[in-house]
Amino acid sequence: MLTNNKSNVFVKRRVLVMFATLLLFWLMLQGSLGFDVIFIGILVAGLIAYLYPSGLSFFTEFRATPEAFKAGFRYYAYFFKELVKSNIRLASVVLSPSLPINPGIVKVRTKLKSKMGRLMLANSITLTPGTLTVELKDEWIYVHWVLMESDDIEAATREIVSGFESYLEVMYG
Amino acid sequence: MNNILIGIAILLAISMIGAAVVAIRVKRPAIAILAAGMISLFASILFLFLAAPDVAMTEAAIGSGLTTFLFFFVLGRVRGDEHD
Amino acid sequence: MTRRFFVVLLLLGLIAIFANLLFNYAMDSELNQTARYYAKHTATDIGAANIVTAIIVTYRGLDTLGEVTVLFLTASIIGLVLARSKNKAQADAQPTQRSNQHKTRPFPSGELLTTGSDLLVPLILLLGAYVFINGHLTPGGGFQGGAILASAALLLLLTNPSRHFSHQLISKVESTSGLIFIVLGILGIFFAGGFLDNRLLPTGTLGSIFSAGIIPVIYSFIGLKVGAEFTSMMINLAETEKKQEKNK
Amino acid sequence: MSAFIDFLGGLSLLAGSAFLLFGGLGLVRMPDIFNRIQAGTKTTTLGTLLTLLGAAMLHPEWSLKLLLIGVFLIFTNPLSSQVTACTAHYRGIKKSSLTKVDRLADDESESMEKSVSKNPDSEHKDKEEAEL
Amino acid sequence: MVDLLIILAAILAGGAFLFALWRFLLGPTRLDRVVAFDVLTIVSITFIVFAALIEKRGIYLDVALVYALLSFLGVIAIARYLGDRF
Amino acid sequence: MSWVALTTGFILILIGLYGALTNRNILRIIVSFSIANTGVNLIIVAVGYMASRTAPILDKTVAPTEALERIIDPLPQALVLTAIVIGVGVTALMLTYAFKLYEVKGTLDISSYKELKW
Repeated sequence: MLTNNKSNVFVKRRVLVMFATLLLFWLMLQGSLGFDVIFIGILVAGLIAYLYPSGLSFFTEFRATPEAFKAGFRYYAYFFKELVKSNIRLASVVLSPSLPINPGIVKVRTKLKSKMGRLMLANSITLTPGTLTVELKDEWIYVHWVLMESDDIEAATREIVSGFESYLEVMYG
Repeated sequence: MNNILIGIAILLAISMIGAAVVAIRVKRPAIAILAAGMISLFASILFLFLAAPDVAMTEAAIGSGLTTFLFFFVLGRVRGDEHD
Repeated sequence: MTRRFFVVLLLLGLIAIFANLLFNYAMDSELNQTARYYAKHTATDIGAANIVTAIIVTYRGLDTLGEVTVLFLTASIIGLVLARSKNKAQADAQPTQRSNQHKTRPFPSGELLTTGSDLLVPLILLLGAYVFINGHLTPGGGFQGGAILASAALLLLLTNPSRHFSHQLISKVESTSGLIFIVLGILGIFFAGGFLDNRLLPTGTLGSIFSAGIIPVIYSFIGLKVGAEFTSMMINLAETEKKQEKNK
Repeated sequence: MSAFIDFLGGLSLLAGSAFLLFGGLGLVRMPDIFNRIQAGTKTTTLGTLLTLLGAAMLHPEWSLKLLLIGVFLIFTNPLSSQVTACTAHYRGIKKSSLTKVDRLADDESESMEKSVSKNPDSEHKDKEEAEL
Repeated sequence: MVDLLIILAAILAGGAFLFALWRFLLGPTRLDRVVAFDVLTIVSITFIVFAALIEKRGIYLDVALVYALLSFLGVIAIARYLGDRF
Repeated sequence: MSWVALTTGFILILIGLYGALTNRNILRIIVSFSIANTGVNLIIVAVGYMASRTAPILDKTVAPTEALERIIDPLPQALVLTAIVIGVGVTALMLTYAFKLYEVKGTLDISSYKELKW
């Protein structure tokens, strides 16, 4: 009985978060804050959140603590820094005539359990230094690495995953 | 400034014609379908350059997923008949 | 060989016609009479910022009604044609259990695609709703929005091809919105200028979301109807079974 | 001041297009499919994001819509690359000779030996090479 | 000045388009062509942004929104077909 | 601009017709038809285009009073919009029949469909 009640609360919270995110997106799409816009936005967002309860949003499993928000900001700063760095490295590889690549598919471990956190981790890996998520299975991520430095699991985990994981663990768990 | 749009339009036109030739000459049907989808996506940008954003949006919404998916579904059902 | 020769001959004739058309083509420098009427009167009479929408929903609303009917017929015919093959496939399914024996390699789990589609489907639905509710202000409208709504169903189908959709819900949405479309059109005869007249509601100020009379309402229902029709087409195709390979 | 911001926006557009060009170059030069996906997905994402940033600097009133385009892009682009890479690995497309390790294939063949007695790997690779 | 920068940027984007097109027309395997298709659609979003900048119409960006959110469906459809899922 | 679109449309129609008439696989014929369909739509929109004018949508940049001088002909766009949506319906119907034919005969090669040949 207790667990049932708890899961019900969980579902309710999830739907509510979904609704809020969709409303935010709706206001961004419209670009105005008139009464009519908000009225129709509430209608549409409520309908979608009600009809598709298994949907995820960016804040579904977000822990709404101050640390999480701080980690979120630091995560995005780190992410964009790494994105630019990876692009410059890849551009230098592409432009150099000898094409100095050393590709390989390595296996790394992740501690994240929440769906959103895993998705964000995989996306971050795909978009940053010379790495591409090939497959995500249980706690293992298989990563294609253009400039492979080592194929040892622990070393590769330290090199690829830990930077993002430390922030995402605080944010999503 | 307008010449830039015309230049891009010519580029798109060349790629559409190239994709059409690929679509009727290539051996694998999957690539033919992909090329047809590409033609419809680039046609949508050409519609936008012709000052018809409504048509561009229709073509983008339909050509991006729906048509390609219908073709691939039927192709997957008749997979044994791939060679021609 | 003769066939290819005739094809080339036909195409040469077409090339001659097309070249003639192309070299005699002169771009208009002024709008023709119909277009001038639309440009002058849309903002004051209809109150819609998007003139294409005004033409589709009001000036040529009957065309749209016909088009929606054609789409409905297409979706029904597809359902009808495929209904028999679905039953037959189910009947055939139990005796010959076709396992994937030649496919021993495990297929990727696709956890990322599942999570990603859970994230993206609400956003796609929201974008579709935005497109058809703002059909009278921005590019877009019921047909585009309907196609985007169907794309959300398409993403779900891609994630899990054997997913079960509720046929009842889809056909209910489809028929209800079609009915409301026609009822709104008929109400226009009694309370406004004629069939599908948009001045059933006040036209409002140009550029706000509650403007252009009944156009946003009609376009929303057209969007739902078109989305339901495309979705039912895809689902009918997806629920067919793969043919048994007997000759192998 | 606004002229300076406009100039910065133009520079951002130029930088974005340059990254797109590097991505295209990488797509042509890289030796096998995984490396091509790498070149294709990263540089195009950053390139398009920079282009959107430049457009937002030139026309600040569009910035909300441009931000939304960027968010959608960040979430859809890696997804399609990941599905493509996964499919490429599943079909056993030949990797370039520079590739030293492939843990995924190792793990798969290991689990295969446990569950299935037949050896399916060679058959699949032959099929793909015949298809080229 | 800004106009010149936009023109240069459009030329560079056109170069990227041509490279991807080359890979699409000649790519050895089918999946190479799929990757080239992916890159081509993303470069097209840049083209839409350029069109909006040059014509100075913000409403053109709605098309870019549809592109950004839906253009990956075609790639996933063919990837799933090649992965024997249909 | 409209020259480019018109030429492309004509070439796409020609290529599509050639493909539809010379290919033997029904799926290929449907692909060729959809290419020709795109070409026709392109031509109709290109005919309505006028140089140095903009899209028929009124907002801050195009006030309703100056619409007469600034917008292009909206009618071809409305026609093409419906034509595209109907085109998808037609393609889906053709694909359904192709699937049905394959179920009956087990092949999609048109040379094996000779019941109506005389």
